[in-house]
Amino acid sequence: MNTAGVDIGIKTTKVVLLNCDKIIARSCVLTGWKPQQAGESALTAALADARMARDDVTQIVATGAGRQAFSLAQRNVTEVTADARALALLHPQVRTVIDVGAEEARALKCTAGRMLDFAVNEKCAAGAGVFIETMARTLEVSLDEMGALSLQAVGAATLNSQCTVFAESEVVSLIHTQTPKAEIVRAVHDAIAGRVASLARRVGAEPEIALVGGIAHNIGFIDAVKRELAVDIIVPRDPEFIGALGAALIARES
Amino acid sequence: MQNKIGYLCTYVPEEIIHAAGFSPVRITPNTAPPTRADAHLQSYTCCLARSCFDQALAGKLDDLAGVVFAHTCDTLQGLADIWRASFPELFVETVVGPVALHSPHAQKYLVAELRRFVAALEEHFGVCVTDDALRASIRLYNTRRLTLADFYARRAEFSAVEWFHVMNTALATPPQEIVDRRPVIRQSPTPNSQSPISIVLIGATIDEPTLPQILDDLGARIVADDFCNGARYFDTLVAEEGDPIEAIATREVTRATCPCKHRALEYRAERLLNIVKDNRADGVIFYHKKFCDPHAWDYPPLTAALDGEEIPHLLLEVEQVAPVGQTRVRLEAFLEMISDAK
Amino acid sequence: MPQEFWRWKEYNWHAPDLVWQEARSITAGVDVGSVSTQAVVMIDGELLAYANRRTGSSSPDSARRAMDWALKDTDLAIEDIHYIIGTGYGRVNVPFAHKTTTEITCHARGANLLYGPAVRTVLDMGGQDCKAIKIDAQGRVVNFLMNDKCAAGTGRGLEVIADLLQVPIEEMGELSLQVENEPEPVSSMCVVFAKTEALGLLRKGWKKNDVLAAYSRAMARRVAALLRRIGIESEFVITGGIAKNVGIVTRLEKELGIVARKPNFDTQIAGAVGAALIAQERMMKDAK
Amino acid sequence: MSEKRYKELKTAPQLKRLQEQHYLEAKRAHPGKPIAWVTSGAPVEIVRALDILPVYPENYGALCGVRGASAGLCQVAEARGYSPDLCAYARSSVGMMNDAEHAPLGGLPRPDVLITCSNICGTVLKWYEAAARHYHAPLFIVDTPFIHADDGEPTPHAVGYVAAQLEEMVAFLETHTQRELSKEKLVETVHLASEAVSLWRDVRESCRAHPSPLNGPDLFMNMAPIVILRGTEGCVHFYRALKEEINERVAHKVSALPEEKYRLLWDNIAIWHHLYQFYSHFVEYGACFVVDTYTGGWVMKMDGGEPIESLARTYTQVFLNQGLQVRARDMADLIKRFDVDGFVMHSNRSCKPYSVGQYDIRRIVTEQTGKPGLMIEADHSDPRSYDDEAIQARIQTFMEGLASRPG
Repeated sequence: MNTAGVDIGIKTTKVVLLNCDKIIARSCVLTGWKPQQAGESALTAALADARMARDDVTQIVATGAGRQAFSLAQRNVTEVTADARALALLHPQVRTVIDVGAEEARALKCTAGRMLDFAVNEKCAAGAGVFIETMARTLEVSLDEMGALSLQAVGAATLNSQCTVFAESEVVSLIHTQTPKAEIVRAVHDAIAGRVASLARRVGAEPEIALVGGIAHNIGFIDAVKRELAVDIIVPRDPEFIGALGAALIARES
Repeated sequence: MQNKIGYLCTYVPEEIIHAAGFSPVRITPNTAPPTRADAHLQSYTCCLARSCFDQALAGKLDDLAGVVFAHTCDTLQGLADIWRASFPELFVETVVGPVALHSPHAQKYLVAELRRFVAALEEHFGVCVTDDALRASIRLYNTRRLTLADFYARRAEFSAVEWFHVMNTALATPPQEIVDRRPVIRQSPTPNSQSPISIVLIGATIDEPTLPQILDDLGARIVADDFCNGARYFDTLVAEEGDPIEAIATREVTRATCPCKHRALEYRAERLLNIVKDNRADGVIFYHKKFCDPHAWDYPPLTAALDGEEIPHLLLEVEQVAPVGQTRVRLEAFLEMISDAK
Repeated sequence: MPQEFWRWKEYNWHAPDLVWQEARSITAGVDVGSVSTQAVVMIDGELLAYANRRTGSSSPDSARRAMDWALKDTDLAIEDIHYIIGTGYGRVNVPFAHKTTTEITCHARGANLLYGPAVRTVLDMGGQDCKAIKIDAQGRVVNFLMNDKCAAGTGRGLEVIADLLQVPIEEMGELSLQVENEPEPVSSMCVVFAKTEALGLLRKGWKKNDVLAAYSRAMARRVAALLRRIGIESEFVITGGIAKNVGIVTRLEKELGIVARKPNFDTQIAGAVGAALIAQERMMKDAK
Repeated sequence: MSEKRYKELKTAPQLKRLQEQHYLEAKRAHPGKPIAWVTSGAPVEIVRALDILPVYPENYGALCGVRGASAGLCQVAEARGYSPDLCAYARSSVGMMNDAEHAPLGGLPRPDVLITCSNICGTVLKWYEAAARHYHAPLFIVDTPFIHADDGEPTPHAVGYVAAQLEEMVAFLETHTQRELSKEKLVETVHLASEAVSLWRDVRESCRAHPSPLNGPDLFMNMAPIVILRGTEGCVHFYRALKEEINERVAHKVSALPEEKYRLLWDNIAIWHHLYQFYSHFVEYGACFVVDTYTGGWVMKMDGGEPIESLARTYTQVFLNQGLQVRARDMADLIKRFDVDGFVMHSNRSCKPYSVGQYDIRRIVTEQTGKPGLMIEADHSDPRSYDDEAIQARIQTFMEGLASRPG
C-alpha cells in the first residue's frame, strides 16, 4: 500500500511517498503563499519521480502550517505528532525531539511513536529558521556557509534581545562595530540554540535528543545546541523530511 | 558551612541576616541570555527574575546558604515559590512586608513579620540572633550607607561608569570592605562638550554599564538617581537606639519607596521633582526593564509631573543588556535636543 | 539570489544645470540605515545630487558606495566636498565624515527644509525604529518618541509581509487600497508570527490585497498611538520610505483625522538632507 | 456558528437582567447613594452593609473584552504612555476614564470612593492609584499579606493587620459617605454572601457528574453575580434557581456539549474576547471544561464568628493570595474529584500573579496525577495577544496526544 505525507511549511512544502515503510520518493518545493498549490505541485513531483499516478496512493495525510488548507489529504495531523511517529521508526531510542521550523520551534517528549508532552516557543521569545536566514542575508553569507563559518569564531558575541526582530538590530550594530562575521554568525546560532534548549527543558530534555527540520543541516547550529544542552544530538538523515515522513507513516495506519 | 545568603531586593533586612552570622549579598542579573530559567518563567517576566534564577539553575549560586525575598511585585512573588520548588533543600524565605506603608498598622505588622523571619532563620540554621548582634549589624550597615552617601555627595568627580561600579559592587561585597575602601578616584573621561548635560536616572535597578558608558562617551553627567540599588538604598538610616527590630521596621516604612508600595499618591512625583531641582538637572532618563509593571505604571504620572515643569525626559526600555545601537541613537538625540534648547 | 521584495530599489539623481565651482559651501550627508543608505550633496543649501543604495554587511563600504553613486554623474570628487556629516545606524562608520548626528535631529532639519518651516510633527518609520518628532520653525527637535520595545511598532512587519506575499515593497501601498471593502486590522501584531497569521487569513479565503490592507491598517493604528502620545500638531509630515506607502499614509490620516503634507521630492533622503544642512551650518560656524 | 454549539440555560435571561439592573443602578446612581469602585477580592460586605453601591472595574474589563471594545480602549491608554505590557483590564479601564463615549455603557460611573485589595495582585494598587488621580476620589488600600506557607494558613499577625485595616476602612467609608455601619446589617450581609457562596459551590460541584451539565463558558458567564452581587438577596435567588436547573440537567443526564468525550480543567482567567470561538475549538473534539480554578476563586472559606475578624481571614486566604504549592495541590485535587483527563493552562500576559509559576504547577500536577497539561499563551482581554492560528495548532496537538493515550 502506498501512502503520502505532505508537510506544508511556512517556507517549503515537502512530500514523502511510502510503500509500507519504504520511502519510494520525495520532493520539496517553495510554499510561497498558496499552500494548496504548493502541496499539489510537490505531490505531483514526487509521483512523477516514482512513476506513479495519484490513484496509486491510497492515503494522504497533511501536516505543517498549511495542513488544513490541503484538500487532497484525507486527514491532517500536527508536526509534533508526525515527528514522534517518524522518529520511532528511524531512531526509536529518542525521547526528546527538537523541531526547528521556519517560524516556530518545538520540543516534544515521546516514546514508541507516541507524543507525551510538547512545548512551543512563546511570543517575545520566539526564534527559528527564518531568523537565521534573514541574518545570513544581512551578513551577505549564503545559508550553507553559515555553519562552517560560525565554527571559525574565536571570541563570542551575544545577542540579548528576546525578540528576534530586535536581535536583528543587535546584529546590525555588531556589523557596524566591525565584529568579525564568524562571531556574529555564532551569536546568531547561540541565540536560537538557547531558545530551543529551554523548550527541550520544558519537556524534560530526556536523552536521547534528536534535532529535525532543515536547520539540522547547519553544523554550526548543531554545535551550538550540543554546547547548550551538554549532550550529544542525533540528526536523522534528511532532517527536513521528518514531518512529511511521519505524516506518511500515520497515513499508513489510518 | 556556607555563610552567604542572597537577596534580589533591598527591602530584605540585611542587618538581620548579618546578625544571624551570614553575609547578605545582592544577586544581580548577568549578561548571559537565560536558557534554563525560561523553562520556569514566561517570556513576559522581567530579565531580573529570569537572569538571577537562570544563574541559580546553572549552579552559579551554589555557594549560597539561602535566598531571601521581600514582597514587592507579582513576578518576584511568583519567583520566590518557583525558587523554593526547584531547590527544596535551600533556605528560601519571603519577608512579606506591608504594601500600605501609610497605614498606622504597617509598622506594627512589619515588626511581627520580621520577628517571624528571625525565628525562621534561627530554626533553620540553629543560630541565635541576639539584640547585641543586631545592633552591631545595624551600626555596620549604617556606616556603609553613610560611606555610599558621601561618595554620592562627591559624585561630580566621578564618571558615570565609576558611579555605576561603586554602587553595584557595594551591595555585592561585605560592608566592612566598603567602609575600609574609600573609592579610588580615577581620571574621569573629559566631557566632549563645554557644558556637560546633567541627567537624573530613575528605575528599578541598573545592572550593566552600557548606559553609563554611553553617557560618558557623550559627555553627559549623572547627577542623581532613583534606583533600588542606587540612592534609594542609602537615603535612610536605621536608628541605632531602641529595639533593633522596631528600628529596622521603621526604616523600611520611611525610606524612599519603590513603586510596588504605597506611601502617598504623589509621593514619587514630588520626590523626583525635588531631585531634579536640587541637582539642577537638564533632563530625566527612565531606565525601565521590559515587563516591569510597577515602574511602567508610575511612568505616566511621573512624566506628567515633569511635563508640568517642562523638564525633558526619555524612556529607555531595556532587557538584560541595553542594545548599544538603539540606546545610543535615543540618548544622542535626547542630548542633541537638550543642547539645542540650551 | 531570490528577489528580495522587502528591499527598496536603488537609484540616484543629480541637478544637471547646477554649477558648484563658485559655491561657498559644498556639503554632504550620508544616512547609513539598517536596510538602505542615502548620500546627499548640497551646494550652498541646494540639492546637487543624491543616491539611495542598499546597506551591505560593511557600513564603510555602504557609505562609500552611496557617495560614489551620488557623485557618479557629476564632475565632483569627494575631495571637493568641504564638510560631510554621517547619520543613521552606521553613522560612526562613515570613514570620510567630519562629524556625526543622529537621524532624529537630521530628519527634523530635513523635514524643515523640504516641507517648510510650518512643519511641527514629523514621522519617520524604519525597519528597526519608529520615530515621532516634534520640531520648531527652525527645524530643531522639541521632543521625540520612539517605539517601545515591541517590534509590532516597527516597519519590519511590512517587510515580512512583502516577502511572504511576494509584493515589491514599493507596490504594497497601492495594492492594499485595491480592496472591495476595508477589512478589520489583523489582531495579533507580532512580527515574528506575522507569516503564520497571514497564511491563516489566506486559508480563510482572504485575497492578497485584503491581507495587505489588514496589516497596513494595524500598522497605522500602532503608529497613530505613538503620534498621539507625543501630541500631534499640524503641519504633520512623513519622511522615510513609509511616506511612499499610500496604503499606510491614507489609513494613518483616517485614524488621526489629520492630513499629512504631501511631498514633492524623495522622502527617503530627508535624513541625509538634514545631515548635509547641519554640515553647512557647522562649516559656517567653524569658519568664524 | 460556534455560538450555536452553546446550550443556553433557562436562567440565562434572569442572569442578563441581574447584570443589566446592576449597571443601570450604577449609572443612575440615584441621589444619596454613593458609588465605590472595588476590586473583585475586596471585602464588599462592608460596602454593601453601608448601603454604598459597589461597581467592579474588573468585571467591566471582562465586559469590554466580550463586547470587543478592549483593543480600542487599550490603545487610548497606550497613547497616554501606559505600557502595552500592563494588565489589559487596567488598560481598558484607563482608556474608559479618558474616552468614556467610546466605552461600553458609556463608561462606569465616577467613584465617590475607591477600595483596592492587594489579595489578587499588585496591579490593582497601581490601577486604583491611577483612578484616584483621575477622579480625585479618596482611595483606601486593604493590604492582605501574601501567603507563601505550604499549609495556606495566614500568620496571626497578618490576620490582625488586615482586621485592623478593615476597622479603619469602616471609619474611612463612614466619614467619606456620612453613614454609620450597623453591626446587624453587616452580619446579615455576610450571611447572604456566604449563602450565595455555598450555592455557587454546589453548582460547581454538580459538574462532577458525567456528562457535565456545564462547560467552561457557562461557568464564566454565571460567575458574574457571585462577584458583583455578593451579599445581596438577588444573588442568592439567582443561584437557587441556577442550582435547581443544573440538578435537573444532571438528573436527566443533559450534557453541556453535543457529546462529552474528554473532561478538562481550566486554569486562569477566561479569554473573554474570543470566549465562544476559543472554547468551540475544544468542543470540536468533544472536550468539555468541567471545572476551573478561576470561578472557584469565589468559593471562599467564610467561617462565622466576629464578622470583621472572619472577613479578614476570608479575604487574606483567597486562592490568588496563596503560594505555588497550595495552588498545585488544589488543582491536583480538582483533577481527581472531577475525573479530569487533562488540564489547560492559560498563560495570561495580563495576569502575572496567576501565570508566573504555571510551568512548575504544570510539572507538579502532571507528576501527581499523570494527566497532561497544555499551555495556551493569550490574554484575558487584549485580543491583540491572541493568535488563533497558533492556538488551533496547540489544541490539535494536545488533543492528538490525549487520543493516543492508552485507556
